[in-house]
Amino acid sequence: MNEIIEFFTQHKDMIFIVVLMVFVGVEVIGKVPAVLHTPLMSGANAIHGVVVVGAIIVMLNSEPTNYIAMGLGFIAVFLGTLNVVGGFVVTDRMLEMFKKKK
Amino acid sequence: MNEIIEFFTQHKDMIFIVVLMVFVGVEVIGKVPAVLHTPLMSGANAIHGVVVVGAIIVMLNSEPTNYIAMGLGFIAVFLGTLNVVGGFVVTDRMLEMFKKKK
Amino acid sequence: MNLDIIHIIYLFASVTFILGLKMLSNPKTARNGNILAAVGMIAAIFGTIFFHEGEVSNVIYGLIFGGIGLGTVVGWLTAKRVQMTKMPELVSLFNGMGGACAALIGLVEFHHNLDNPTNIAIILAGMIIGSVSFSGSIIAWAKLNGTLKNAIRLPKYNILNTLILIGLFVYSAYIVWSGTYSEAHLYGLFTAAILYGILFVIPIGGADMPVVISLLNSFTGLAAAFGGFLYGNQVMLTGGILVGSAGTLLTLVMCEAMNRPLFNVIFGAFGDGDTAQAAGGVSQGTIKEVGPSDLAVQMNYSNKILIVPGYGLAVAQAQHVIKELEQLLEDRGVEVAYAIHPVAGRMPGHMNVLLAESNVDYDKLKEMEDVNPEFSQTDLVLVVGANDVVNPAAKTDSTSPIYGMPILEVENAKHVVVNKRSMNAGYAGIQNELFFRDKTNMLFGDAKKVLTELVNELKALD
Amino acid sequence: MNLDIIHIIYLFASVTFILGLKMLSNPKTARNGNILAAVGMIAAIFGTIFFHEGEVSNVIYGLIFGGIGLGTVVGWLTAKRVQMTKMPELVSLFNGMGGACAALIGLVEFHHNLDNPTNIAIILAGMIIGSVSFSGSIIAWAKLNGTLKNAIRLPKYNILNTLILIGLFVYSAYIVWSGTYSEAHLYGLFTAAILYGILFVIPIGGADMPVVISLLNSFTGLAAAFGGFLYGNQVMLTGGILVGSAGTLLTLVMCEAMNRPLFNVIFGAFGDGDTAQAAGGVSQGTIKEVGPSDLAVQMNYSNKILIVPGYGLAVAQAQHVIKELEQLLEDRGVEVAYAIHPVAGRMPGHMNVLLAESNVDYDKLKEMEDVNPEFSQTDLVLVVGANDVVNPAAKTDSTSPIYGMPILEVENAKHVVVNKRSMNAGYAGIQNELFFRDKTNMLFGDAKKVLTELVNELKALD
Ligand SMILES: NC(=O)c1ccc[n+]([C@@H]2O[C@H](COP(=O)([O-])OP(=O)(O)OC[C@H]3O[C@@H](n4cnc5c(N)ncnc54)[C@H](OP(=O)(O)O)[C@@H]3O)[C@@H](O)[C@H]2O)c1
Ligand SMILES: NC(=O)c1ccc[n+]([C@@H]2O[C@H](COP(=O)([O-])OP(=O)(O)OC[C@H]3O[C@@H](n4cnc5c(N)ncnc54)[C@H](OP(=O)(O)O)[C@@H]3O)[C@@H](O)[C@H]2O)c1
Repeated sequence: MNEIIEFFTQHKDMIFIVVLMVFVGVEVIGKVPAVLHTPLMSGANAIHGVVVVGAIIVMLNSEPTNYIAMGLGFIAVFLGTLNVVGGFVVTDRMLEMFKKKK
Repeated sequence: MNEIIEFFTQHKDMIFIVVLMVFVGVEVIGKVPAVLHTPLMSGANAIHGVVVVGAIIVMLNSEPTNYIAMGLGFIAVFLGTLNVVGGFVVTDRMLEMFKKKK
Repeated sequence: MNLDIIHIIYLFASVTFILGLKMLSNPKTARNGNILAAVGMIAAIFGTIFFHEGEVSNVIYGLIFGGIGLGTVVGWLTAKRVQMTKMPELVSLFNGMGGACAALIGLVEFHHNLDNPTNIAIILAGMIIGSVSFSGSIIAWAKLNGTLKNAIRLPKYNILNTLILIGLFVYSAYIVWSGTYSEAHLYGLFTAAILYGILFVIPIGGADMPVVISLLNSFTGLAAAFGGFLYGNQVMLTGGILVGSAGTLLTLVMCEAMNRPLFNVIFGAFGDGDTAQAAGGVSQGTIKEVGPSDLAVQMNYSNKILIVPGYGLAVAQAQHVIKELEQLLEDRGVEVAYAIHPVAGRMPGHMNVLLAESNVDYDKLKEMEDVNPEFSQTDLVLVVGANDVVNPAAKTDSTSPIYGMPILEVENAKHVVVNKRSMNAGYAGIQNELFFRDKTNMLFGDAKKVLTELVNELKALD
Repeated sequence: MNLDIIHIIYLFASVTFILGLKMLSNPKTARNGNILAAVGMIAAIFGTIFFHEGEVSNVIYGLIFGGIGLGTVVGWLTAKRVQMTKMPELVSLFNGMGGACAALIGLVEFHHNLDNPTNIAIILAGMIIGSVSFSGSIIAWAKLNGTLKNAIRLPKYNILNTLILIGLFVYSAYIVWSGTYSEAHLYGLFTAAILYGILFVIPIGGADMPVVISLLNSFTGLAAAFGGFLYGNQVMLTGGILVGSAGTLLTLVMCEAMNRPLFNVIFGAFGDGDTAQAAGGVSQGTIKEVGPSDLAVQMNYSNKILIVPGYGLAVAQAQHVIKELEQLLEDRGVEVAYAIHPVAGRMPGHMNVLLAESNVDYDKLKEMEDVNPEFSQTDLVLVVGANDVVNPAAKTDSTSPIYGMPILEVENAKHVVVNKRSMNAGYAGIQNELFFRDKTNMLFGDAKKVLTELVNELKALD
């Protein structure tokens, strides 16, 4: 129990950010028309590609001799970028379709 | 310039919380019916009464010989509590009125 | 006991504030939302006291609980005793107390942070905003209360105010950067801030006060947030910012509902007593009067009557008489309902609150959008102390200051009777062409007095 | 240069994510919202690289830029080249890549945090969630893609899955508390997580995949957030949580639109190929067929035709033919519009995306609520590859699994023609009474083939 409280205290700012972000996430969606569910999902998919930042940090911190770490890091950067770029581009294409309303 | 960035870095978690909270505040209101504007304002008024926590902290930290600080702190606690209690009670009374819909 | 538990309590309180405010913006959950936020507040306050680290003398505990006890009793009693229609001023007063609390915190903490310029900056910011909110709220209270009748305007007050504001900035920036943290400067700044709060609110017309109060409300929130930043106190920070941002949005929403930009409210375009008086005298044609006895007969033979309440109803405190009138008419088989304009009165929901006080059935209060199509099937519309909200100029005259505001389209009814005391203008300070129309009859006099007569005449009809 | 500037960049990026997502939920701003979030992402990525503290060898820079470059080219090309109707699978694939990225980060960071149990817990959590999301997404992709045709169900798969899930928990808790941070355990856990992802998704019916993808999407968000927690990296934390919470809500919203609780989706109630097949054969009466030539004549003499597209239209890739049909009919003075059910097809907005591809006028796509009252004035409804969304059982049969789902009320039209390949059931695996009604005619055959014939017949009419 005390360990949990201690963990909480040490990371209290982070935890606040998490809780607030949950509210923001829920509120931001609100009432979205069914037509936009897929693009929205796809856009959110692109955003969690931010995990690539973690992969970059792994690489930046890795010893230039630790080949396994570097190899895995490289793959992680590649996959993360795939997520980001593919995600945004696909979303844009979907939305482009909807644009043709005139 | 560098000082600002340094300040930002030192308080980055706090600043994140502030920014997220701004979003939450704006989103939470959303579309509120005109009838509820006044109770909502009044409820928000009660919530900022949380400033009384600051007044309590002032008191808790003040030297038992620093009479000016203690005097001002006491007044601050009193006024803050007034804000909190009065705010919530008035809001409740307003909303009670609306309740009589059946 | 692990004192760190306070952070979990603070998180809990912050969440109740957010959820509470969210619930407050929905009629069904509003009351529970208020209670939820109150629970969080209680937890935050007592958590702060009980999970404090370090020795605290009994005197101080005594003072804290004394302050809380006194504040609770006074706050509770005032809030419970105030009349429904006086609530906006009370909100303003409580808001001012919060501002004062923030200012006092700043005054005390200043001395403890002389070695830390960042903290001094934060403290001064919170102190200034709190002070402005305090004095501004008191003025707003006095205005709504009637203690302070007219808008007092120093010559070139806008320029003057802007100069003071800039002065406040420069002065505090100077104090922070120069490192001259003297008592004299602190109280100088404090006084200047108080003064600015007064001068900021005093030229604004009394009818704009709800908007001003809402603005000052978000100021106090901001002041609380600065306190939170200073102490690294999460619950003050989140609570303060929440009110600051939600309050600002609410202010804008209220302005929008009145079709009046915030800029005009602050820097004055109409809404001050003078213009209203001036425009009030101009007549645009002939008017027809009607007396209570004739009106009673006419009402008796109507099938459907809509009542349009306005600010005058609140001024005259005629909410109980009007309920009696409604009852009498219904007993005679007349269909009666109220047409509520969103900005009728002087605060949002003013009419709802007022009529709820006299137990008017909620279902009888019809909102503008729903009721507008009904006027054409209405025999008689009784406008009681309303003016701007039924002014056709909003639709027809593009030069009118209220042009574009949606109005209650009473002119579609068969007959319109308007009760007010004179031909004076309302909030917007403009004449109302409706009063000169063929189908309009004026019923002059104080709403409470005249309606009481009307009720008596109706009773005498049997 | 002050390296701390990265925190400002991260704040900026977080704000773009929030605003971007907000804008994405409004048709008018959606596209700009996506671009805004992309700008923030670019800032965050390059900010991380350029404002990194400490020496970094050129090899590593090379690898980073190599990875980014390769990822950009591959991602861009795939996204640009994929067919409109294959987009859901692509989203799933990209989601899996994000999950894999999170898992790999965990695998590497594990070794750097052997002295810190809290970090190990965070790392394992992120790694497990990322792995589940990765393998689950790949299975979802294979299912939507058709590579993996049927729902494969091990005996008692629900119990099995729950056991594995509990096992994962217990195993990782054991690792963290016991402090046995060995390579073997790490990869054991990794393998178990991958396995769980597969077993979690594989029993779920292909048609439920959009919901599953949305769920896995929020999983990946969560995994990213754990990474953010580990590094104290704000942008990963906020971005991840944002997607985690918004994604969860979106999943629920999607379930609601299909009138299908999330629990049923995961633990299976209908929607797997087997039941569909089984129920498909049962006939409930006699059906009437119509051929393309007769239908062409009938259409030619109609005043108003509504087209109800469904999943079959997407399967048959008949969107271009149907546009041609619409054009031909309009040239002949027939009023044609499309009635779009919110969950027609296999992903929300499926029909809109599909029809937009063939340049169907946006104004011709009518939403369910708007179009339902129109059916009674419609001469002919052409249902193309839709089934559940026009099944009257949703309104009449309270035992039906789709009971309560709002449907397109095609039975109010004068004539109904349904095109599908057989009498097989649709997604819900239930028979459709509509097909046996008096006013219904069946037009059997693959949508693209049959509609092409129909178009040719229409052209031949002149
Ligand atoms: N609701 C809000 O949130 C809010 C906030 C700020 C401003 N406003 C503004 O306030 C206005 C509200 O419109 P409204 O039609 O309700 O009020 P109004 O236009 O201000 O008119 C009120 C009328 O009531 C009459 N009156 C005053 N005392 C009376 C009494 N004792 N008995 C009978 N009549 C009396 C006055 O005429 P006599 O002097 O001739 O009697 C006056 O013309 C709008 O312009 C709105 O924009 C609203
Ligand atoms: N939109 C979403 O977000 C979403 C997501 C998941 C699930 N769902 C569910 O999916 C269903 C959607 O309803 P729906 O009416 O669009 O589809 P449906 O009920 O699944 O029916 C589709 C019909 O199309 C026919 N078909 C298949 N291939 C065809 C082809 N090449 N040419 C002509 N017809 C063909 C099939 O019959 P034959 O085999 O006889 O040809 C089938 O009965 C709902 O139950 C919904 O809850 C929707």
